[in-house]
Amino acid sequence: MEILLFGIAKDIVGKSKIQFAAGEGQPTSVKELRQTLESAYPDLGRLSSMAVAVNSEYVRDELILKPGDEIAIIPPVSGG
Amino acid sequence: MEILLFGIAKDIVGKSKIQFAAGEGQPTSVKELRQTLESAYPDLGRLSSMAVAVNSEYVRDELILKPGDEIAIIPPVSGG
Amino acid sequence: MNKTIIEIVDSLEVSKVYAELSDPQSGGICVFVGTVREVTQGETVVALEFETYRNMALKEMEKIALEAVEKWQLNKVVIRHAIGAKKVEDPVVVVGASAPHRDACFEACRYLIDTLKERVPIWKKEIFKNKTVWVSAHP
Amino acid sequence: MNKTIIEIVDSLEVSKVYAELSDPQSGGICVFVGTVREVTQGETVVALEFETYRNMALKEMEKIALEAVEKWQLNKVVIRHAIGAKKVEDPVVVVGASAPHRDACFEACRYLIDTLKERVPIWKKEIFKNKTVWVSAHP
Repeated sequence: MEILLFGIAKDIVGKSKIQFAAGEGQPTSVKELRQTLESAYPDLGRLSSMAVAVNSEYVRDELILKPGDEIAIIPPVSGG
Repeated sequence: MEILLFGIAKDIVGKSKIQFAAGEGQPTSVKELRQTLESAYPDLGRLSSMAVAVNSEYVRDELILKPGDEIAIIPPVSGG
Repeated sequence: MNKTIIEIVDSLEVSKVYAELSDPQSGGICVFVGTVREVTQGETVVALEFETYRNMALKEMEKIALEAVEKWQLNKVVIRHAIGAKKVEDPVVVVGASAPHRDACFEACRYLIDTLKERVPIWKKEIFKNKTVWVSAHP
Repeated sequence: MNKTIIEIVDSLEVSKVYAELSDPQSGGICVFVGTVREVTQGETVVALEFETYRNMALKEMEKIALEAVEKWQLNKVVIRHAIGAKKVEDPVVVVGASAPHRDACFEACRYLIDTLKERVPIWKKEIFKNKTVWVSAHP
């Protein structure tokens, strides 16, 4: 499982992707993914907001992650 | 005294200027000017509105006309 | 430096307005372009014809521009109107405002076109297949 | 015919937007251009740097454009955003809407830029003399 990172999330984590090996410890839902990331990188929890996108769509915490999903962390957007 | 006409006012009167000879019958105020024109050309009274400008500014009926003023009849504007 | 560009022209070149409104102190530029629409109230327009009382129109346009500059603290304003014969899709008027933030430039741009339509002595004649109409002339 | 033009580009050419929005059924075109402002919250900006999650950003921009087309019965919509390094006065985003009447194109244009700023995954880093800041990242 691969998580894409952008903007300040990329700076906090220090790279543009996080890999989770299959099996134990791999988050099964968006909610778990958030918890896993925020405990590994506490500065993510200090952002104004942090959304998650799966397959290029904003998703809710209840969503179950499937193999092959394109998952991305969306820190506060600031286009325009 | 010369009155400039535009748009539909020019079409109603049939020319782009009206001349009043100095002396009797020449209107002395904007109000008199309106009355003179509307009795000579009743279709002017059927417009949605008819403003008068003196020296390129909208003016009120009370204004007294002076020799040398540039006077214009402003039918409903429709720019844009 | 002059903040306003006011013009009455025979033919409107719209695309240059962005360069005219660009400003290092502006974060937002809003532009409105009025164009000739093919159908009005169900009838097909062949052409439009605009005429103006030029001195007074320029004076009113300048007043409107300065009112907007003052009210919204604009950096730049453009008001440019075309006169003469126009055909479908031709641009007829372009108004634009540039300001530090977008609220101001949107509100100002709206004010410019609304007030121009109320006050500036320009007259539009719609030419249909079988008649011509001076717009707004009658109740 | 496709009513929407959605793009993410390295360099924004603003002036062509008018031709893209022109339409015989439109009487009004409203365009907003966001540009880099020299001073933000009292500090002088040296440059901005934009990055995006491109696939998702294009998808969100298309959704926003289609929402606006449906809500205001627009004839044409353009949403075009630049990414990469931008300096003061550079255009960063252009949004525009073309509609039969001006109310619709003004409201739609405002919706396009406001909603883009809320939803589209594009991030702006402000580069000052002594620091860099990801805009809106922190409360």
